[in-house]
Amino acid sequence: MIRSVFSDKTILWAFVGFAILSLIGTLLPNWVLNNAMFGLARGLAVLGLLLMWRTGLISFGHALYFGLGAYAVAMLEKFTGTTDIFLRLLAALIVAGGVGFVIGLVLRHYRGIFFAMLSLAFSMVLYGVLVKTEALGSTDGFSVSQTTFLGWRPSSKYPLFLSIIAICLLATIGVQLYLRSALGHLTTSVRDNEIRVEYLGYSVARAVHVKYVISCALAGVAGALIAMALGQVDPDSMVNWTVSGELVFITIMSGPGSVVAPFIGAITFEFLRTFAFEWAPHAWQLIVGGTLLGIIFFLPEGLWSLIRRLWTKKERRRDRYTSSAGARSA
Amino acid sequence: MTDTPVLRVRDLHKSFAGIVAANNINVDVADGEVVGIIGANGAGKTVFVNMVTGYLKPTSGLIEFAGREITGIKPRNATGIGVCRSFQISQVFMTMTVLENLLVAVSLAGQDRRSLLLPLHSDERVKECERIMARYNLTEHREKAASTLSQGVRKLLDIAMAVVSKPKLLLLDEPTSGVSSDEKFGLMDLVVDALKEQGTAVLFVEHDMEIVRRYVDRVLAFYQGEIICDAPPDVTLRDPKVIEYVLGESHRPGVDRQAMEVGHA
Amino acid sequence: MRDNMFGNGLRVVALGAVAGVTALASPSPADTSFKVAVVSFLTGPAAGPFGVPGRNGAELVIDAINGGTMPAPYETAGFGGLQLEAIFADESGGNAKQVAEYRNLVEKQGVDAVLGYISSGSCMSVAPVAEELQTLTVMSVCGTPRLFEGSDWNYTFRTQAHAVGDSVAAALYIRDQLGDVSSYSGINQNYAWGQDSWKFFDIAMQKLSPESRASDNPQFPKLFAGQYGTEISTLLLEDSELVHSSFWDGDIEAFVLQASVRGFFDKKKFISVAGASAIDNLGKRFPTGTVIGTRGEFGIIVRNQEGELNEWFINAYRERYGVYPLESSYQYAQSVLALKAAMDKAAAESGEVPNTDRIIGAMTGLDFVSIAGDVSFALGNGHQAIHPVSYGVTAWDDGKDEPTVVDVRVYPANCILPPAGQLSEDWLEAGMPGSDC
Amino acid sequence: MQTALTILLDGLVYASYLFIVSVGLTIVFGVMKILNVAHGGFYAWGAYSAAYAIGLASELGFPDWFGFILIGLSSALVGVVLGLLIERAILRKLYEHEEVIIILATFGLFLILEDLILIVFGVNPYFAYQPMVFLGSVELGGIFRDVYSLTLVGLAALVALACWYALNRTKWGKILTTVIHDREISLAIGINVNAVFVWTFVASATLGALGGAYISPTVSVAPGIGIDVIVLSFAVVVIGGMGSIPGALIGALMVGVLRAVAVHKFPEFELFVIFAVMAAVLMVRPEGLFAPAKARRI
Repeated sequence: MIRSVFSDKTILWAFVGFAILSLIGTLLPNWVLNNAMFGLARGLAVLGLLLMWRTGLISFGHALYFGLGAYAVAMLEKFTGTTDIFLRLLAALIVAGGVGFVIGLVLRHYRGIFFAMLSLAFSMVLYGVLVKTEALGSTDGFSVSQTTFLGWRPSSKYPLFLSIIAICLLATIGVQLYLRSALGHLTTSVRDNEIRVEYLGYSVARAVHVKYVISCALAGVAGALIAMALGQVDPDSMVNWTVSGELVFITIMSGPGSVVAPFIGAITFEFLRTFAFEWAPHAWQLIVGGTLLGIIFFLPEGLWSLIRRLWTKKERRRDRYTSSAGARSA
Repeated sequence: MTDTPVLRVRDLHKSFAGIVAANNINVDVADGEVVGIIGANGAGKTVFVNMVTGYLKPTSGLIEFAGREITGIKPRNATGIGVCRSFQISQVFMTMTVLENLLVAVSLAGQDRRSLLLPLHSDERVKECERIMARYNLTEHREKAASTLSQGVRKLLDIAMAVVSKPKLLLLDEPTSGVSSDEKFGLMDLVVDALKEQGTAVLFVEHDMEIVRRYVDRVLAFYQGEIICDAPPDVTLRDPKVIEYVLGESHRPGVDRQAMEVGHA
Repeated sequence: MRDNMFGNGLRVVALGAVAGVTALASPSPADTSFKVAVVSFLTGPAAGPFGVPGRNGAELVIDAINGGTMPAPYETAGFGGLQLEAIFADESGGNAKQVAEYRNLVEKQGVDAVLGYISSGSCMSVAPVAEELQTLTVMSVCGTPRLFEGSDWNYTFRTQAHAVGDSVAAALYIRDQLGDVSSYSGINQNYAWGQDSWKFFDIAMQKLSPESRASDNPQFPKLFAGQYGTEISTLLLEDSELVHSSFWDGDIEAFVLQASVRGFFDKKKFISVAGASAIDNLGKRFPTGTVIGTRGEFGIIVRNQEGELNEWFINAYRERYGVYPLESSYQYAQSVLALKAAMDKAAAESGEVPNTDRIIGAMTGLDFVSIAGDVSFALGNGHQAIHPVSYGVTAWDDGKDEPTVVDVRVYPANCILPPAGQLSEDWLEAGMPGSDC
Repeated sequence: MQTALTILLDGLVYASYLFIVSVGLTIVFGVMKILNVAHGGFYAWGAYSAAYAIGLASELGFPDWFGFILIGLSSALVGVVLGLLIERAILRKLYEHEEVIIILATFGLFLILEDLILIVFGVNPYFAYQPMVFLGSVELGGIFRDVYSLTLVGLAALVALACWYALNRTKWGKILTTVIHDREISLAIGINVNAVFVWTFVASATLGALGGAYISPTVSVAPGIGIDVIVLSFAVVVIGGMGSIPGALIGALMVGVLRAVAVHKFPEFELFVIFAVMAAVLMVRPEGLFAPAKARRI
């Protein structure tokens, strides 16, 4: 079983990549570590959006689940004082997954622009409630205390960093296995031809629903991790529509090519934003927006296609050298 | 073989906003029988196919499959019990390869839902797909994306996907439309042989009378939503009414065809 | 295949290491300078009335102290012998972004201390991170008392007295100057500062003017909402005689403009706790006869007040920036002065270059002289400053052709703020025991 | 009774504002099938340029009423320049892309427009109260109202009438209706669809800018004013039916009045109610209250 899992190149790659990241994490200065944590966590939400995108659906409301995950952490602490990472993640997973399930019952019948708009509406309902309710912190949100691990309170960020890496790795493997499975292939199938899927005997609504709930749960966990890494939740940077837009932006920037693309894209985005903000505080949105247009125009398959292009070029070059040794079919 | 017909249709009626698209339709189809459906554009052929496979709900009437009522059944449930169909415009997964198309079809046809979580490309499934590809002459197209296939090959793929679950009743909507004339007979030979082997009863909508004459046991002629003749081909094709309304040049305006056909929905 | 994979893997490591080293190699602070990030709103609706004047106030005083050109008692050059190197950062974008920015300032830019913050939201969210990163943080403007009530911060100080003082002084001024008002309502922003301001004002009014009746429908629009047509209608429909507001940024200006056209200020008495910046920005458009506060002895209220430091500040500020210093200019300057006083004291006590721990030791419980009054860190275990709060009424000075404030009353700190160790709300509910007015 | 009247009037004023802003959005969606996030950018640019021009005119000693002319001029200028530039240089090259990609591209454009404002106009808020002060106030239903806000209702009515007239009584309107109905057929019968797209987009951008320009005298024009407007106008457009002008009118009225009721009676539901209605409409009638019904997919 394990062997068969690691026979998948993407999984092996992800494993190697995350392992290296966790090792060099000890060497990195804190601000790089922070940005990496934000990037990885956001990448988790983008991974969920990737699943939807492959199904042909773009949600402009995933900030709803991102925010629910983050606020689940904050509210859990506020009402029970719990700061344990497992309980925090569990809370986020249950809340985001649960709400995703219920809303999914409606959304699974929608496609295209209607899907995007209805998900936007649901997320803005939560935003509207949060900013106007004093008990929920209104526009201030809440501070989130440092995360504990079964009672242990580490003095550095590194254990949290490791946990985030572990979660991202698990999610990557899980989603990759899912995409390889017959059910997972229903993403492309549903996007290509819903009628055929129905006539093959499978409920399209159900296929969409399952993927939606998975992506909601991922976004919820992502929100929880950001809340823990940052130490703060607030509606404008967690639930507002701009956050949903940002997530979709990173999805497009990453490209649909691979389950590791979201992490590469999200980390790139995090550093792009940090540097743009530092170098040009009045023009960082311009830089981000310009990047978005550039990607749409010149790199429609996202950053991943760039990586793959470099990779295949090299492979081709090597093939040329080694082809004399034996017949290697295409 | 039992006495219960595989398909029994009684007094089927369908109207769209007052326009009658199907009226007083009564049909029995026996196991393994091959039945052709002919009629001018808008005569109600596709509406009939859509009703039997659950895409449209009849206004009134009864549809039975192997003795079990299936009126208004959902398409995916129809597939589940053994009523499958192909489409006038091929409904395949355009961005996927022929093999992937078939793999998805094979995996969804399996009874064990848990196996859906296993990798799509399992050896067992790939082997089955290879068998199907060999049967339908698709092997050479195995790794091509469906969008790059010719109409005829795509049609074959469409039909092959419809029969992977080994249905007892198969409805083919214009299997040769859009297929070049030199591909036509080869395609039909393949399909009809394969289906006869499985013992599947076939209903197919067809415009090409040569095809009809050559492959069917019986012909249903549709005109303005009604069956005006139900007999073996040499009887039907000589029926004066059929000659006037179906085979003649008169393509009378019927119900808005686009609104009812799956391919355009 | 395998070789290649690891080859690439190594390259990733190498790239990562390069990135790490470059980051670590950012210039380390020299021994003679002390790097401070000054955070205020540089963009958004709060930049003009608060952020930029605050930044300028800090910049002016920092430069003067570095150069030794301040009047007494801050005539010595430098901060405990160190030159203060300031970098200016933007406070806009919400609390979560502020926390991320704070981490960046400390961990990436390597600042030794952080100074500033206008919004209560920023202060509340930054304080725990300051603790985590063990970085001295001096807060300048934010007002919510929650900051030090319920939490003990070691690294965070606040040179601005909290909102209870503003609210009690407001209620006192109303009683003293306007007589009894029959009823009052409010329009406040829906976040910590606005909610607290209204709550404390309400309790203080009940205690000080018990016959006065509070509206059951005070308005809480979202921060930076910008359009208040409906809220103004609601307030106009009510029969309350007085309207309280703690609006402070561009919101107060928008509100005043929209309300004055509708005759709001002819029908209602209006008390603005923190809106004085709008007086200068709106000029004659700002209604005269409005009760106004500056949350201390700051800005327009002390514009004509004598005193070497104050006169120097006003003149130097006008010379450099071309306009009068606003309240936030005073508030930021006050934070810089607290840092100066504490660093000088730390240097004098230890005879060494001050470090974070020594500065914290020196600042805790410190009494120091601000631009236009005295300040002492008396609350929050010596981390929360108290100082007097003034209120007055807006008027037009025809002689100078500029706005002014008349009928100013100064309420001393121990009159309007709870004694150390007592929670604000309990103290207010108990009828403000020990208040010495 | 007085309260009811006040709520109605507040709602009407707010609805007028929303309508002017959203009508451009819905037109572009109807004709070009683009949900244009950058519309918020046109709004912000309209507000800034009008506020800047009014402030400048006031300093130069122009009379206060001149502000109205400046509002019209600056929104036309913003609409034509930005609209032409964006349609020609960016959107035209994206028509073949998926609709979500186009939405995202307009999101990128919005971010760019936001920062261009900071670069061009700086960070300080602008005040352009002269036109509002010029018109003074009037007593209606027991309380004073500024006449300027009431003229919003008139302007909205004017915009609605103009749209109705242009669509139903002019040759351009007939062409537009054909394009809305079927792009392929329009091409086949020789309509220059590209030109239709350009002018539709410019008109929509002008309307967006007009919304911002006209509201600028009543608010402090500060960075970020375009952000909330976008989702609000999305809500309006979705409630009424994407692409429908009468829909935008009904949507704006619903959102305006509901918000006024909320602010007066249940302030904490102010935002909630708007988006709850948006979600409810999408659930019950996804095409909006005023668009012809279409079948859902499966």
